[in-house]
Amino acid sequence: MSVLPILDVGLAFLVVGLAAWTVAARNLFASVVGYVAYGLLLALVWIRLYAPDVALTEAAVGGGVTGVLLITAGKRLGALEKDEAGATPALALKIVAGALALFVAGALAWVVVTLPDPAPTLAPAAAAAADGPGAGLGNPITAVLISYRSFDTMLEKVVLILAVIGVWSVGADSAWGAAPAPLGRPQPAGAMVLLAQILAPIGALIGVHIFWVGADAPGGAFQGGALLAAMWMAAMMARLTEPPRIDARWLRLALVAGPAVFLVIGFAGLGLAGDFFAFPPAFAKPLILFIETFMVLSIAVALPLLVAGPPNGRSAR
Amino acid sequence: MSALFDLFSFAAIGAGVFFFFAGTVGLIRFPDSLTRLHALSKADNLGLGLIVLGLLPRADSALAAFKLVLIWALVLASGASTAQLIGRALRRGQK
Amino acid sequence: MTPPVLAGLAGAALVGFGLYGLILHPHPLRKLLAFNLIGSGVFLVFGIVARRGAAAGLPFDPVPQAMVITGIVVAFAASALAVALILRLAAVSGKVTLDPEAWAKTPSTRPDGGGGQ
Amino acid sequence: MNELLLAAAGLIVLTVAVGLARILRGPQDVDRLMAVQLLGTGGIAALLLTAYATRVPGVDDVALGLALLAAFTTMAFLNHLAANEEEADR
Repeated sequence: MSVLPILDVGLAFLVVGLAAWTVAARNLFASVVGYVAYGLLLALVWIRLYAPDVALTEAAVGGGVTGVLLITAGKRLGALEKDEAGATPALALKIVAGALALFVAGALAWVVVTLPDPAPTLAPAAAAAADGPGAGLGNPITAVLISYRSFDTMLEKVVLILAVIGVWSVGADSAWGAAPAPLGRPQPAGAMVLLAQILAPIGALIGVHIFWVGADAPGGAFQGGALLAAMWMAAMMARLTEPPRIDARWLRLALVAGPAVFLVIGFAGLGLAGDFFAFPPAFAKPLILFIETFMVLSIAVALPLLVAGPPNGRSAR
Repeated sequence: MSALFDLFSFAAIGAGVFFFFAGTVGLIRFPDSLTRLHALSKADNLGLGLIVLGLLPRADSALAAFKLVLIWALVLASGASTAQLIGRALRRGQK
Repeated sequence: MTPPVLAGLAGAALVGFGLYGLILHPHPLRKLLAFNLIGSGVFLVFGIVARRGAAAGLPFDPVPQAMVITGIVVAFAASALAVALILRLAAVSGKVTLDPEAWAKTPSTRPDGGGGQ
Repeated sequence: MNELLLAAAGLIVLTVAVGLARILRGPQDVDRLMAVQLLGTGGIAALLLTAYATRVPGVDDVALGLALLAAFTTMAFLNHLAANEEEADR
């Protein structure tokens, strides 16, 4: 165990250094690229914290989908930004902001160093939920998400839907109901089409695989759904498919399917198992899998729509 | 037999590390974007490929070995396509 | 210094850098990046709490980790909404700054709103 | 042997991180992106090496996810180059 500490220290310095670069860079696009690299390194840090599930989410959401979102925004805004960026804040403001930042970071660091020992933990409760009433889930994180803290997970899907509605409503009134702007160029290059044709089917399989193993191994609905979303975006970037019209019925059904199924089964639990979001022991595992399938669908539809942005162009009606 | 495998792993991973090193040196030192692209592809394809080759004898199961090869294949496909696209964009004078 | 503590200190530093950038940058996209830095710093602190809470035969406390997973997805949704607002602001006003002085000097360059309402 | 694998992982991460100097220096956006791509590949290699050294379950799936998304940001970036080019043609 002599190499690991060096690796950890190097990794920590790299992450903090990239964060500093993201804040300090003069060029907008350089800052965006720095942030994307930072997201990649964070996935490595999460592995070192023994959190492969989080690393997988960070890699899929932070590295892939967010990267596309930010690079697109950075390139669009970079074309606009010419002279306005020169407005440098006053030195006094810099000092005050620096002092405040230093104080907050220092306080947080002090908290980190003086955390109580032994650490408080909810691990036994989570382990009970994993073994719990007939669930038999080998992956405690999936158990926490679906059973122990199921209300959080359901509301988090609602947040995704609210964000999609928010993004849609930013568009012009006349465009309501139309499709978002295409993600790719009108005539995509051959190599990009080929790449999307290779990646999308393989990636869809990997996404389903990661969802499927999530009951017992690192993985699950979030990670699988994010990978599926990324593959849909790959197909859209190569113009193999277009963003759907936002008034399409299938689209709206797919968006609400995750939380709706979750809620319905939650209420059914009230009658059948005596508690809100309680699963009848005999069917717990199939029920959880059923809920997760619809959650994957909702995530895979919501994330690309968030990246595609508000509807664009004229509504047909 | 296992010592032989270890030696093979060691040699392949060492060579892989070397290619990452060479790719980085090229990315830093080469004078223009096209030559830097060339250095990057070496690290992408050969560096990762040799490391996958070195880890293959250590895979526990056929699935693990398949995953290793699949990872390399995905990176190869991505690297080759994006290198071609970047090269074309550079030749047209875009940046 | 154990890896969890190290990552926690890195998380604290990230919050500091993010706060500094959030206050000082006039560019909205830079503010968004800084805000996300704060978020990931907080996630890292959650991560060390999870790692230290190893018990009941698990190498980590799954509850904070699960919350970080939902947190990452929610943070992405918020970022996407912010990007949509920033792009709309740029399209309507032709400006990409939140500096009040820049807005005071020249009112709106395109009073009709550049398309849409 | 595991120690050697970890050393190789650390060496790759640190080497590739030096390449991040290209993000600082540019001069063009393409160069910055190349540094990120090298970091991505190096990260995959380091993940695989750590996966086989520490045997933490699921790490190879993380590497698989990263490999799948290796080209993503580059694809988005190139699409925007193309959009600018069409505007320039007009």
